[in-house]
Amino acid sequence: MLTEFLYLMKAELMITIIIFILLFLKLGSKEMKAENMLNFINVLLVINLAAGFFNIPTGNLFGDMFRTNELFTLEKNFLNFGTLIISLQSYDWLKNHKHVPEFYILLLSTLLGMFFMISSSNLLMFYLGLELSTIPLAALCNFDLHQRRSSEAAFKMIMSSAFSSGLLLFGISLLYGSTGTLDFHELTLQLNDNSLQIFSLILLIAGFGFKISAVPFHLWTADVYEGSPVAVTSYLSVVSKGAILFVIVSVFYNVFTPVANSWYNMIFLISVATMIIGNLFALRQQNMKRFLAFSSIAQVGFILVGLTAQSTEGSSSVIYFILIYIFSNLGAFGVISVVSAITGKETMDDYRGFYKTNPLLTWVLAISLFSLAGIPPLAGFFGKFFLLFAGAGKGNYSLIVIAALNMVVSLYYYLKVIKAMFMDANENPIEKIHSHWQPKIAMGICVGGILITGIASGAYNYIHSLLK
Amino acid sequence: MNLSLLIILPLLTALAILPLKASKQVRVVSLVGASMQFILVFILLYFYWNERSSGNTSVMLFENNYPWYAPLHINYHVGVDGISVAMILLTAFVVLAGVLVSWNVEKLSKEFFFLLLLLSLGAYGFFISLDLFTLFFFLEVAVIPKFLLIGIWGSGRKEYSAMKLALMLMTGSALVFVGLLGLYFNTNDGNGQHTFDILQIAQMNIPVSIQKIFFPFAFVGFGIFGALFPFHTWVPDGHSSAPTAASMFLAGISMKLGGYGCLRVATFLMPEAAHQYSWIIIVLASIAILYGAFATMMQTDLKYINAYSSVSHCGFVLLGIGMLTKTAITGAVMQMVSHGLMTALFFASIGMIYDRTHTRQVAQLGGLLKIMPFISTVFVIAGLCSLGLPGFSGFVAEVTVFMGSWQHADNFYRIATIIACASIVVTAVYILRAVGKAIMGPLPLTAEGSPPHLWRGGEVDARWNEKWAAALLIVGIVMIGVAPFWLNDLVTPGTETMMKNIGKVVMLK
Amino acid sequence: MNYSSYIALIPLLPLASFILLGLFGRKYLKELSGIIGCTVLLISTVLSLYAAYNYFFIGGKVNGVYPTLTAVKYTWLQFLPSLAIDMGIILDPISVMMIVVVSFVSLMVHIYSLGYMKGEERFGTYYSFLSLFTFSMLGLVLASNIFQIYIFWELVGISSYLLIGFYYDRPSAVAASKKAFVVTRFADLGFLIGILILGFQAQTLDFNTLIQRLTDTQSPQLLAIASTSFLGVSLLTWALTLVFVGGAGKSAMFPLHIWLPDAMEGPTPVSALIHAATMVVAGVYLVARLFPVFHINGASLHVVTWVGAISAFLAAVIACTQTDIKRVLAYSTMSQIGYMMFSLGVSGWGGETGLGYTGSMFHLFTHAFFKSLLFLCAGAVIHIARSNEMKDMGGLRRFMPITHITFLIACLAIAGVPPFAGFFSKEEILFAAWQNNQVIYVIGLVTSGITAFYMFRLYFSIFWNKEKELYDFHGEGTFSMKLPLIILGIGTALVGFIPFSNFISADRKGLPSELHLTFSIVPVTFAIIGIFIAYSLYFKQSDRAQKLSDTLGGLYRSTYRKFYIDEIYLFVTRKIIFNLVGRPAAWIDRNIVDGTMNGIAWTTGKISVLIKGVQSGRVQSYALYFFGGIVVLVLIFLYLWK
Amino acid sequence: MTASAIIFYIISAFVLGAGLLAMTTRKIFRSAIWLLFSLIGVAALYFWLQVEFIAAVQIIVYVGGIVVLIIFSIFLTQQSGKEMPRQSLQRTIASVLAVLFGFGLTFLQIWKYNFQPTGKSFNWTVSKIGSQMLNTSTGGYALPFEVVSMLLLASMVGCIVIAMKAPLATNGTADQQLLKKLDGKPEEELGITQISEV
Amino acid sequence: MSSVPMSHILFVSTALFFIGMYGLFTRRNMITMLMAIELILNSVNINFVVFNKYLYPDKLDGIFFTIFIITIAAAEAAVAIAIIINLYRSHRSIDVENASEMKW
Repeated sequence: MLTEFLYLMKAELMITIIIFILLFLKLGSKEMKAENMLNFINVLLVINLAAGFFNIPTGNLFGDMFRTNELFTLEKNFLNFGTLIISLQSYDWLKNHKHVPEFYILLLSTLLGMFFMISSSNLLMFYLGLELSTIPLAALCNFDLHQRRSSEAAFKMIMSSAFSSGLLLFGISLLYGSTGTLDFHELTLQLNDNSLQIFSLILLIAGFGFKISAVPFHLWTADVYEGSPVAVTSYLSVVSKGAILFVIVSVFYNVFTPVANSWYNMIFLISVATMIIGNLFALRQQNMKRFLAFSSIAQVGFILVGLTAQSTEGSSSVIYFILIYIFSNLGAFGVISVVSAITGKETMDDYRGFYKTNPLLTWVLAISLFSLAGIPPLAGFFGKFFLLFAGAGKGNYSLIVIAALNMVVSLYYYLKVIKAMFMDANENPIEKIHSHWQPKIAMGICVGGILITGIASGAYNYIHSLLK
Repeated sequence: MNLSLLIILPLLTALAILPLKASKQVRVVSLVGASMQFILVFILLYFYWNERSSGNTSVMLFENNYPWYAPLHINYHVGVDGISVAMILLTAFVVLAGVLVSWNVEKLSKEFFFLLLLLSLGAYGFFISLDLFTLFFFLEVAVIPKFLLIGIWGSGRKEYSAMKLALMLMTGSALVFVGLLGLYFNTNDGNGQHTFDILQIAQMNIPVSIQKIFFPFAFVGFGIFGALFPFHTWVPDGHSSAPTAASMFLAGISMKLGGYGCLRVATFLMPEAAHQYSWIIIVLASIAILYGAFATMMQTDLKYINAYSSVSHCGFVLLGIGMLTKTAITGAVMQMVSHGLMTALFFASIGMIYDRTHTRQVAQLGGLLKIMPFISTVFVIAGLCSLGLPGFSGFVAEVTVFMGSWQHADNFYRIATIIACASIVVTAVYILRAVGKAIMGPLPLTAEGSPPHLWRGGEVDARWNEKWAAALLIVGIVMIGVAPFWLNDLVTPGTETMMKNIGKVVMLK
Repeated sequence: MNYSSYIALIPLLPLASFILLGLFGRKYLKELSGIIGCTVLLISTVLSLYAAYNYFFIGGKVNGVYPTLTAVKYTWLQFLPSLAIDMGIILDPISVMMIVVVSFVSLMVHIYSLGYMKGEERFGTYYSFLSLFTFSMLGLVLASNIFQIYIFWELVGISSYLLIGFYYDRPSAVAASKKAFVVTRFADLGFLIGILILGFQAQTLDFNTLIQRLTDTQSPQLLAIASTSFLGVSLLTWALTLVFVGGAGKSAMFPLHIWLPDAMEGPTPVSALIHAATMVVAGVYLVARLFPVFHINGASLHVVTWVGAISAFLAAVIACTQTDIKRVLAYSTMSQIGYMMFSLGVSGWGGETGLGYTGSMFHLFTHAFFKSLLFLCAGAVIHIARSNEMKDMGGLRRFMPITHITFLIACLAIAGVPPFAGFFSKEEILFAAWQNNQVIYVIGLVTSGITAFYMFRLYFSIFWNKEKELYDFHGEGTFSMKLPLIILGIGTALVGFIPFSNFISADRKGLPSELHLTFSIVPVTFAIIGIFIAYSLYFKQSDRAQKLSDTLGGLYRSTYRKFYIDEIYLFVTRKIIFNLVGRPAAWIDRNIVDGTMNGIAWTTGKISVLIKGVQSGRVQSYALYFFGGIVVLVLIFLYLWK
Repeated sequence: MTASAIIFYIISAFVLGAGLLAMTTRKIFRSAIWLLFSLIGVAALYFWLQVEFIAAVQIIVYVGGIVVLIIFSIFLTQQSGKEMPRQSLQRTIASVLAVLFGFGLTFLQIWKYNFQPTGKSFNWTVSKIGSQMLNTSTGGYALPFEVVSMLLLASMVGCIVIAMKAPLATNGTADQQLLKKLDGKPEEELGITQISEV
Repeated sequence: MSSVPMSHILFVSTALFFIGMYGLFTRRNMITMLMAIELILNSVNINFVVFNKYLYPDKLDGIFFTIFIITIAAAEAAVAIAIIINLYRSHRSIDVENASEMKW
């Protein structure tokens, strides 16, 4: 029992152990220098990430409260990877921060919550994982402690999430009332297309939609992204979103199969709205974080197109896209994070003439944005292609046409940033940035990932084989 | 002959210039790379002839087929037929000339050449692709370098133009994308499996109702690249704002991606729909030809003149494709090659003129023949090719299109052909106006009564690199113009393959 | 007999010279280029003469007709199994005659230019252009394929363009060159469409086959083309008329003649070669080449006749009022070509009825001599007078005796005074017209009188009248300029005696040459009257001419303004094409087509601004929207969708 | 109508009435008190439903914990006496409509589903809850228990970091400088020290 | 007990839910918004308990869910209050309208 427990919950236990190590470090008498602390934490995170790739377990624990398999492990590895990258990128910001261990405790708690959420086979565990991954995150949003915007963001985050989890809970309660079970397997057996279940399904989708910021449940996103520290923003937009998407894929594809028709139509509508609204708002944004917030909303719209496929291609393309999205979005956030930490500049105007002073960073940002826009040969192209490809497999080409045209709109705003950086003149450009080597490594990994993941088909084929 | 070399070589060159510091090294390496491409393409041509003359009649030669995304039936499948070889040849010419012309780019030269090489990679990849996915992949690869080239190194309203170009081309590729997906999901290899493979799809019978839905997507999508009326408006702005080499690439190669795509994907794979919609294509192409020509007549900027004339000339490509006869399609391919070379030459000479006079306004120029005879001669030659003078490639291509179009006995087709023919007069008008004003005539004098200062002193006429670039393109133009039979022989087997598919529906003599 | 070995050299030698001089003439071969050009052309001329000798006298008739030989034939561009552009050389009486004319006149001009263009900055370029022209013209006359003729047709046009615009820094030269090219291009459009119709109907582009198929009354192709009609006119008429439009453009027939007078902006030797002797007769040659087909289609032949006659008359009238000597010559050229045209038009097939064909070709032949002579003389005159205007000249006979004599010979020839060359050819033409169509005959007759008048008006004004002071007289010209004058003068005097009809006739059988002396009385009388009037008006300085023009008033003015045809063209192009087609097209493109594209982008942006209020920053509104979203979903999926 | 039903309706009316008042009164302290009553009412409902354990938890956690926390925070933010600002009419109307409509829609679904009690007896004991809570096998809730404990830990850490009076960096951010300019008071005077003023 | 139909109990919970929602939409004070959320969670709790007791009495799923919701509500409230206090420090107000600096 114990060995099985240690083996199956390896990933979660690793995180928990790190959390406790940090807790003891904090409580320990001697204050550690922030730099040393960060180096230490990053080493831990690297170990954590590396451990995920060995001895991939499959099995259930706690009477089916927890299950794991190769796919879940892969997904957790993605999240671990994202967290590590974010951690590396926030080096310049965190080294001046007073509460480094707390930051990581909260961050890793949310990660733990996501792991449980991914591994959940039960609505209760799912809900707890969701809350565990949300509430500390709201606190994290406030981690620029002296910034009004940071507090505002945190407030908006906690209120919106509480509201959405209230609705989600109401939905779950109705689902429980109509099926009598919280367990996913039994739920599948009990589900039929009656209107109360559809109603609770809508509430559930709203809850999910809140987390992945799908329109119209997205309104908190931009404000929270803008106000939060960059590290948290990138975590929100990549890791948190990715985790819930993993859950959505497994829940929708495995649990809600009896109501597949209904959720297909809902996701279809939401996806269209998300793409369009996200793009329309992104067009006008000046703040880079806010801009990326809307762009990530639009990206979710595309992901939902893949989700509508209801096929192996659909689920694998979603998971594959999240991997690419981690690379691309973190590449972009990496640059913004470094620039923000060192100069405090965050608006698009500040980025004018960026190429003159920081060519390398500009290329990192440009490549990331191009990847987000879906330009070959970058990974984003493959990601988007497969999403829409999967969506087209369902035969609903109107969705594909809308998505394809939305890609054009999205290209416009990505190119706006590119234009600002490469073409516009600026009398007062961002000075030459000298960042620590850790953010550089992180950005390098992201760019490498963007360049390789698409061309080399291994990642997708592996995911596809896991889902078959 | 491994076709992938065509992709690998530009890639390696591009990577090789990345670590370089001095712009001189960058140039030299790029030039070496471009020359190697050039030689490689001729080796390819040689091998191609060899294979064909030794009786190899398979549709595509030098095929390579590796699974790429196996679960999605996406393969890296390359191969060439005569049409592709012709387009590849064109690319090699334009790339080498483009690199030569850009020899004096000082601003961010490393990035400049990197992007140029990336563009050439995209073009080669596109032309050798036999898999719709790779085709699409390379089609889009070529978009962003254009944006950057125009936006960073361009002139005039460069940001606006760059953005417009990028967005319109992406709209085109978005439509293409939908078309490709629609095509894919309606293929069936007998085991219920779909495929992206062009050659396989060509063997299948896609239901006509499906074709009718997705043909417009594919055709209009590629048509936007190929300046299909009314989606051509990126052409004037894009071309006129782009730096010289980028203009050459845009008009010389990039617009050909569209034409080639219309042919290889839309028409070849969906012949029934092509047949049904051909009248629309013909109407649009005829409008583009004549209307483009008339619009050109009113332009005052040399680059706009050439850009609009490209709209008109590319109309011939689409007209040829729309006519769906073997000769017309051969003509369309020839027109692509010819227009590519000619317009590249045109832009090169305009670029050289602009370099020295800092204006492209026809009204401000004059008498250039006196101070820069070489450049002026190049300009005139490009102009003459553009107006379809025999001995240059333009004539051969246009005449082939006309012949192919006239093959239809119906009055509708004939009138379209006559409209297209009529453009040769208008073309003559605008070309000769430009030549007459800018190249000939008296030198405009400044207020002091002397020729403008900028025009004198230093090297006014072409430098060695420009001379080589121009000579290269002229050789290409004349090679086709004087001895078109080799191009005809090269392209015809390709068009015959096309016709096997198209001929299923269109029974022509 | 194998011709190909050297026939091909006739056009190819000038081509080689063009390439050589074109590439290196500007820098390296500048001084030598004249010599190179002349030498090359001398060889070509000798070869042409040899070919003619071979063709007419060694080869001779086969079965009583001169054969059509295809000396060389390469497939150049294969369109369809039956349709291909071939590059070939066709030898028949007219092509052999033409190569002689072209190479000979060209040689003369080459030699003349050695002196005339001496010291010119672009001397090498000039010779390369001349070579290009000679090559194209030879290629045109030797073409064995209708598309081949079109190709060389265009090349001739471009060399004409380049040579007219040779003095590129003169705006008038630039404008003239452009006009010449565009007008002929417009005509070529007709030619091209005509080719398409003919080629596709006959299922061939080869001249021999095409003529054979379209003349054989049994052939299905002829039946098809004659029975198919478009807008009520048979396809054959359409095709031939369109082809003739091409010919009319090149040959400056009314109403496409407007480019020719302006083309005189080019160097005078060029005018002599291109715009007098060779290129402008290409249209005549084209009709002659397709004459068997024209012959069976009366309607198109009528068009040819009337266009020719009107042009001949109109040009002659205009020529009377012009003061620029080159323009006078230009109009006279147009008038003479009009003769050739209507002569073809009135021609029948064989025997006596075919006299028009022979006459036309004969006139083409003699015209080449005297008209190039006239131009070269005019060149010499202009060289000395440093002006083109008649009023700046007078009494030049003293200074330039050779020019004077040769000019007089040429004038007599063109006026049709026996025994000079023009007399013989013109008699044949008029005789043919008399036989076929008296109205045309009258027009021709009157025109010939007017011709005599204006030519002698020119002659007297230049060489007699009041003597003008010449500031810098350096002698009549170099030997290289005089030599061609003398050779051509002798030629003009003598070529009329060639028994032309023996060699060239529509049916290839040849005609016995005879003179209709009694018939000739009337035309010669007309010519003498014309000369006399000119004598009385212009021999001495007087105000009689001025008075006469004043009396004629509006008629004179409108003639002087060339009947306002240029203005009409200008109106059509500037006002209608530019303002009503070009400008709207450009406007529509920028504002409507492009405006739509920009409009889409603008609308998107606008919507983006309009909906920004949703993102109000208030978390309660967010919650409200959130809940609203749920409600909408519920409504849709529980009530509407089902 | 049995007595139990009458009790139920009384409790329900109390819960809803207090809840409504809590959500509408414009005095914040009263609002908190009404909330307290409403929560107590809910606890009463649990008693009525004979799940005394939950009722107890409800009272302990909500009444004893959360409401106290809320009241403390009201004091902390010195809002107790003030009338709260009125919401804009537009928003109020929109909210009322949304809520009424939402309620109608939701309850309609529940009504239509027509839940029918099975009539089986509901047997639970505290020990059963306890043993299940810490059971690791099927039906056990040990894992959720652990997860929640992690959540509580994380929340605690978060609260401490956020609510702890953070020492200011020497050069204040733009926000703080702006704040100082606005009300002329140094930042230190604000915050927890002012509880006594309430 | 069975004299009260289930729908009546569910009516109470639903009504409580929407009362909470009304509060959330309209209260301009952050703390009262928090209270609204507590009401919402309570209504859900009632649902769970009712369903568990009347429909699925064999297991204790609903009861447990309720317990965990109560716990989480406490954690959530704590964090929210911490944030509100922090916000109050910088804004000197707990009016939601003032916390709308970031928009559009």
